[in-house]
Amino acid sequence: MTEAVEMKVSDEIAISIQNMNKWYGTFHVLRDIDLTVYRGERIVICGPSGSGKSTLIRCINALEEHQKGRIEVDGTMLSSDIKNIDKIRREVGMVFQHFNLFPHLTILENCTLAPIWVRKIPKKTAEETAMHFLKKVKIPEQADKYPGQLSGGQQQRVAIARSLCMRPRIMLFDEPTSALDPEMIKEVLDTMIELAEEGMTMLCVTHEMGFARQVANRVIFMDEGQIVEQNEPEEFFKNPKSPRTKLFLSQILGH
Amino acid sequence: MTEAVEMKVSDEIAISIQNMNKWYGTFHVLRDIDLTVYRGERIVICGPSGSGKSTLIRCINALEEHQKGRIEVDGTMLSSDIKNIDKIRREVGMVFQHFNLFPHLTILENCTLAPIWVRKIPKKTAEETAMHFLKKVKIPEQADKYPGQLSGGQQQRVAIARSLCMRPRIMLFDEPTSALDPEMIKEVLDTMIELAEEGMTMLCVTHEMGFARQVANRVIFMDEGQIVEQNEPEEFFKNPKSPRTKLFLSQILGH
Amino acid sequence: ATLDDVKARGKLNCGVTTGLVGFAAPDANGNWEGFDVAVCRAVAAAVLGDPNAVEFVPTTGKTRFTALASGEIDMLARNTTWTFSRDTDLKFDFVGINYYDGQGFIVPKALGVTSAKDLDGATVCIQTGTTTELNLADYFRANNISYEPVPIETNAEGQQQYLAGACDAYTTDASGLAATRATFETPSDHVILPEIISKEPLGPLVRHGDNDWGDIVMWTLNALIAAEEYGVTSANVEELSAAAGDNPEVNRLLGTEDNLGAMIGLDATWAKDAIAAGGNYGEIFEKNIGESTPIGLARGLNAQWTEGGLLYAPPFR
Amino acid sequence: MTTLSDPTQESFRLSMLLNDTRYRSITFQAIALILLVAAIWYLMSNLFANLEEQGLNISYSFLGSTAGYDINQTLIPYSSQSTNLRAAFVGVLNTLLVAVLACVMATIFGVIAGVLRLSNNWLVRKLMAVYVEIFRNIPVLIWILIIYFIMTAAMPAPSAFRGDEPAASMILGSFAFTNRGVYIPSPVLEPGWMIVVATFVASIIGIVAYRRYSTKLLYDTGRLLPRFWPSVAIFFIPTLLVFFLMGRPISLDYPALAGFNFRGGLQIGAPLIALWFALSIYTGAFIAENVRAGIQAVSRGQSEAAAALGLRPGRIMNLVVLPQALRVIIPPLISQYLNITKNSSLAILVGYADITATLGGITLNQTGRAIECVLLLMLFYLTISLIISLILNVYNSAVRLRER
Amino acid sequence: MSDTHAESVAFVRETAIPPALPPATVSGPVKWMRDNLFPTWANGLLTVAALYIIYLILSSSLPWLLGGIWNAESLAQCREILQGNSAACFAVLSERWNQLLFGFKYPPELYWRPTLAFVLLFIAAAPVLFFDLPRKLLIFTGIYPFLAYWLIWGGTILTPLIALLGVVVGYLVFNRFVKGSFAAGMFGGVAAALVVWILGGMVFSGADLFSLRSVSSRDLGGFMLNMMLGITCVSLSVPIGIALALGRQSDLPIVKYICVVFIEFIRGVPLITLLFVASVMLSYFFPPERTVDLFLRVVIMITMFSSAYIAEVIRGGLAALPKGQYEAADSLGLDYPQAMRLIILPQALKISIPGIVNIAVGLFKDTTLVSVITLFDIVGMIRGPILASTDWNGVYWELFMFASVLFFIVCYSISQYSQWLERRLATDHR
Ligand SMILES: Nc1ncnc2c1ncn2[C@@H]1O[C@H](COP(=O)(O)OP(=O)(O)OP(=O)(O)O)[C@@H](O)[C@H]1O
Ligand SMILES: Nc1ncnc2c1ncn2[C@@H]1O[C@H](COP(=O)(O)OP(=O)(O)OP(=O)(O)O)[C@@H](O)[C@H]1O
Ligand SMILES: NC(=O)CC[C@H](N)C(=O)O
Ligand SMILES: [Mg+2]
Ligand SMILES: [Mg+2]
Repeated sequence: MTEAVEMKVSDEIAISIQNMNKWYGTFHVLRDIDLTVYRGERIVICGPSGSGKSTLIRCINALEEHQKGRIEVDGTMLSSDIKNIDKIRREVGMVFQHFNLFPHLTILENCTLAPIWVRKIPKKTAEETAMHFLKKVKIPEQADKYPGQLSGGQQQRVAIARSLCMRPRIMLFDEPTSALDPEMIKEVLDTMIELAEEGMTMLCVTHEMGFARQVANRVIFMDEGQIVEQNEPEEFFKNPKSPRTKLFLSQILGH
Repeated sequence: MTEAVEMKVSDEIAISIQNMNKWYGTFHVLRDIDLTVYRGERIVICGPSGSGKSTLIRCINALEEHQKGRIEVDGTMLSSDIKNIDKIRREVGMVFQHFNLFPHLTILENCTLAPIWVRKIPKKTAEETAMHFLKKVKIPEQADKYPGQLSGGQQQRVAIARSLCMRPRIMLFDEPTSALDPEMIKEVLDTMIELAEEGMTMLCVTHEMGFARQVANRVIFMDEGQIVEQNEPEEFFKNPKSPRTKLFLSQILGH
Repeated sequence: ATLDDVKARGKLNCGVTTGLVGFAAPDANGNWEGFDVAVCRAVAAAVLGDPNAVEFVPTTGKTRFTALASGEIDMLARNTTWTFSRDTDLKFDFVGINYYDGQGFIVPKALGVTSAKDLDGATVCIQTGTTTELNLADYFRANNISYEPVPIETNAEGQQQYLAGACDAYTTDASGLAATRATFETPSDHVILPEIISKEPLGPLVRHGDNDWGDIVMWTLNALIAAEEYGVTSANVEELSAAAGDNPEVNRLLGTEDNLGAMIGLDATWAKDAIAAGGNYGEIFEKNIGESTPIGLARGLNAQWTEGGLLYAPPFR
Repeated sequence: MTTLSDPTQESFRLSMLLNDTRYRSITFQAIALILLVAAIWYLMSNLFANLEEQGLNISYSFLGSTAGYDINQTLIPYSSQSTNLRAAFVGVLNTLLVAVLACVMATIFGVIAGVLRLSNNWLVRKLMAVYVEIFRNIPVLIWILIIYFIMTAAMPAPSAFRGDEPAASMILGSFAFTNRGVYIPSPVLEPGWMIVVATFVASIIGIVAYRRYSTKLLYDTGRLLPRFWPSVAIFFIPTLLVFFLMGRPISLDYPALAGFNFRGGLQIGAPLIALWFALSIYTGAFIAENVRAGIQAVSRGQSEAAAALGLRPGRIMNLVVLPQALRVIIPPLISQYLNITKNSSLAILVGYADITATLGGITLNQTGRAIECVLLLMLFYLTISLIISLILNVYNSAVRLRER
Repeated sequence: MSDTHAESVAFVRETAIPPALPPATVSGPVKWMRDNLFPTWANGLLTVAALYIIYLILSSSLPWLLGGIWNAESLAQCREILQGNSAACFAVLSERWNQLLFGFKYPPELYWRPTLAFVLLFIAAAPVLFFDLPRKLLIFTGIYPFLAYWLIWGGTILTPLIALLGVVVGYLVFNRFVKGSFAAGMFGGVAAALVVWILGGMVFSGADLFSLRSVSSRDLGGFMLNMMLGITCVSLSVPIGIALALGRQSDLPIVKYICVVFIEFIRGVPLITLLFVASVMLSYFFPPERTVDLFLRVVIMITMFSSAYIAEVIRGGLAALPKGQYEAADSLGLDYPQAMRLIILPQALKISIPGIVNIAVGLFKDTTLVSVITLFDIVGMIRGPILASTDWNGVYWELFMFASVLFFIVCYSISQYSQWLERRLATDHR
């Protein structure tokens, strides 16, 4: 493993979540979440399946509605006001586990769709930006193919590029590598590391502990809808405090 | 990792492949394959995706037809004669990447189906054998469940037991662990190691290099349909000869 | 041969209309009744000795000929017009005429129409696959007036369409019109126009080629007609057939003299059975469509030749 | 060498017919072929024996002889003196007419109902579910009959429009709904009409061009012009302007009661309407399900991804969901069109002169040529269905998602 | 590690936060109304429009329905009772009830027989439809067709008994030999069954045991006819459909093309033309001396029709199975018939059941088409004898509504079943 990425964390608050609660029907998914993310932070969220990790980050860009508490992203408060939601979504890019590329559009079109229609950027410019980011994720030559023609790893890199094309200030990743074959995981992780090195604020749900060690400056452990423990990666892995964290880490690092 | 398994290789030839070639349409998948496997050998086949590993071992039990060259398994020549194909398939067990258990049958029925219908063994006896092997893979208590109710690792162990119930003299494994979650890989590898210790002749396509080191007495590297290099594991990993092998090993051990 | 088939089966398959009151219609209990039905029963009685040994197969104008040609039915008694092409091209044999008819029109009285020639531009309901459909086209063309046909499958539907006002006039055989009108709630609101635009000799028919069978049906029909001529009725047929009487023709008819039955492969009592089934032609007529019934058809052309009509049974000898 | 050229060239043994993969398949196929031929031979020999016995033959000369019957609704000139072939042709056109009309209407019903079934309005959703379930679960034959009976029994006869105090009156003085059909004004063309029509066509092209232009503008400069209102304006204004400037060169011929029926205007016969409406509303229920399934088939991840990129719901629908849903919707839609065409053969129930009613009905009956007519009939439907599945295949291969 | 934010680091929660009930704004009827009826302005309008439509439908139909007359002898009498009010005349249903259900020629004193057969149908169908029921019940399902035949058509019990015996013997023989080779089992089974049938026919011909009064198939009618056609044809067409689907999947070109041509031909023509063939042409293809019962001919055509559609559904099921299942079966050394019988078909059929059920529903609805070739099914009864009779001429609504309700009940429950099954299979299979 290479050196841990150098950290550039500022004092500016990127995301602040206060006392946030969410229910699905009567099922209490997220309980009293308090979380402040500073600009430039790279946070890894882990925890057992069903603990609410996805739900948490989906609340941040309003893919899910929360019912109690406040979420502020980049100074904009998340409310049911469509203007605010739009504003936040432009600032926040999201990468999904299953890529969710648009299969009927070419890679390039995937990347330019939102800039053109949302940011109203001329097509030419949008394509240039897109090519720039495609180069960054190392697949400029695939620009005219369709998503179905790429491997999983390539698709995930396109998904990252697509988000980047909207020039977000914050990136959310929901298990970006868990649908990938082992060989492809590396490609994607490399891309993410590069992004981290450039100082992008990142929240990443992942079980790639190597990535967490190398990139994150904070690891958050969730269970049953709560944040159970958070700490610097070194500490987190060496001295997990809560017994639940211990159990989880022993399982995941076990073999 | 534990000690490398003690080797019991005899002089008897189990599989002999001579100058075998295969095409898909006009695409030349396997080129001039020559391979002799002695009884008791444990061979690991690795190589990049698409290099023809699966195709090779599928040719051995006639799941794919080869177009040139000869394959002899246990002294029986593979020809288009159904009798011979049947004979070979009885001698050769196969474990697939995606387990391919029969979801409509219980674990026990999965294991007894072929012995009853192919080997014409009375149901009682077949069930006893099946329980024996289920015990061996450490899941006798699941016998009456359906495959859908088991975890991936357990399913793969059932798949191994199912093959063993036919009392094959040779086992083929096609990436038996690559569809499994990390936690489950170990269970399956343990079972395979045990099998190896008992002196079963095994051909295994896998990228688990730990397993290769510990169990294999020969590692074969394939690329573009050819056997590029073969050697003892120690040598293979330490001093790969061909540059392609080197590249591959660096990638696969890299991250 | 058909006769053997029928005997072996023990039932006569007889094609009738799907429902035209007075000619062939099931009553509330599902028993078929009517003028055409009576012919079927008479044949069944003659052949099998049992007037109830009939399987009635309802046919529409469209399905009747295929049913007969394909052997599904042994004979068709479905107010079917005897025409050249049906007899020759379709390869059927008409064995006689049981009703001399012609095509007419019925219109609501309120329409104020008194002649078919006034029907210019009218919408006319018509059963498809019938001679009346062709006659209608000819008639309007010959008189150079326009109309719009509404083709329907069965008489029942024609009646519904007509009553609902979907067509101004309904045309079919005059007998059929009378029968249909009889079922109306207020028959007097509808008039049958005076024009009869065609000849429609209706009679039973069988497949071409089996002449023995054709003869049986033909002579059963003739027996019914002759019976009326000679005064043999369902009331006196038992008595007359008990012993030979003084009219040799009647004797031959009823099998008390000679054995005509044997000549067509039936019992000597075949004609007696046929007559006993539903009476002679006159009785059948009166019971089903005659003036005492709601349909109220006069004998007209269908009177015996002795009474100025056209019914004329060849001699039994 | 094995499979293809074996060095030990074993000689052919009889057992290889069953045991060798190479010969085995030939054996089975030979058996299948023999069985097939035997069956066909059996049926054919029966057929010819039967025909011979009844003195019948197979001949298509009846097609050239005079049909002798009239047809109430024809798209091409036809009279009772025309040939049976022409009658069949009238039937073909009528089949196609009702099929096309019903396809259009069914699509409209289906799309509306299908989209509304996904509405977030509970009441509307349930109402559409009721529509779909009721129409899907009752035979189309019953629907045709019911709707025909509604037409004939519930609508006024033309005579109801007559008299000083008519029981029924025309809507807007120009539309008459009677139990024999619907009468609507038909356009009467006077000199100059071409210009109006041309203007209309031009403005439709104009709308398309405008929309293209606005997209291009967006792509080029990032400026998004309004689309809806300009389109509406282009649709109406130029045509109306030209129409009045030219001194109204297109006038309408209004239906009026004359004699037994309405004369003038355009008549859409009750049989056509009943069949058209019944087929559309019945098939519409199926299409609604296809549409719903198609939209739901686009995984939620797609709209989530689009939303995460900041796209608004309307755009998500247009740019992401619909293009994908259409691929799922259109193939079953096309086979529903095939179903409509096939179900239109029930036209005889309402006296609509489609191909089944003319060739397969009246002609068959008047000429007695059952075998010939039914064969031709099948041939016609087979052709239609082959054409439709050809279209389907072309479509499928055109929109197939490119994969590795 | 540089400047991480101290306050956010090393957070450890000591106790679990208890789950709380959601705030009231998240649930409750008001929230429901707002979410589901009036989420937006336009949507509210839609709600109002929907309410208005519902009002229109109910206000026009309810009085008519509720005021319906159930006792009268004819339409005229109905009208008399109604005195100009408009309301339904359901009396036609009570008066012609039996005709609507059994046709007009089935002997009334024998109505109990088809009724009993109908009731038993549920017991017979249950184990097929619900996998959880004890498999032993399938025995009754096997017996049912023979029993139902006997009940509906009557005649001596020996006919169905011998037929049943033949099937049982055939099955036993098949079972005995199938392990050796499928072909042996198949031929042995068929041969054994034939022997039993022929012997039975010879021994018992003319014997007359437990004879029920026999009813000819011309006399069947009404809704009973629809049910019989539907059930018979669907159950017959499943095995044919399987054979066709396997044939179409086969890599023997001739077999494959025979199946393809057959399937595509049948699917390309409307059912009604096939019924024309049944009523007009089919008897030309049979030996001259033998005319086949119209009912049987219709059954043949409808079965062919539905088997082509079912074949396509099953083909879908076969295609949905992962290739691995075929390969696993192969690699265990199972031969083609074994792999199909033991591995592939059980799974493929299970997947196909919802599709087959949908075909069955469609087919059941299509049985009404037989009225066009003058069989008196329920629609045929309504269009023919009932509407033509003087008494009831003009009662359309009530009759067609009755038929619609019958079909709706049957079809809707079947399709609900199929949806239930689909849901169950979806969870069952993972
Ligand atoms: N739409 C929904 N309706 C009801 N419950 C839901 C919904 N989505 C998720 N849940 C439940 O909420 C809980 C948290 O789900 P979430 O997807 O956030 O878990 P996760 O931590 O991301 O798990 P994983 O690692 O499996 O992705 C789970 O118990 C899940 O079953
Ligand atoms: N049925 C087929 N038809 C045509 N080409 C095929 C077929 N199956 C496999 N191939 C091609 O043959 C080549 C070898 O395939 P094979 O599955 O043996 O590779 P592999 O080494 O097992 O790869 P992996 O590690 O991805 O399983 C690949 O390029 C593949 O695309
Ligand atoms: N109305 C009818 O059904 C019969 C019409 C006419 N007599 C014919 O034979 O064609
Ligand atoms: Mg998750
Ligand atoms: Mg492989």
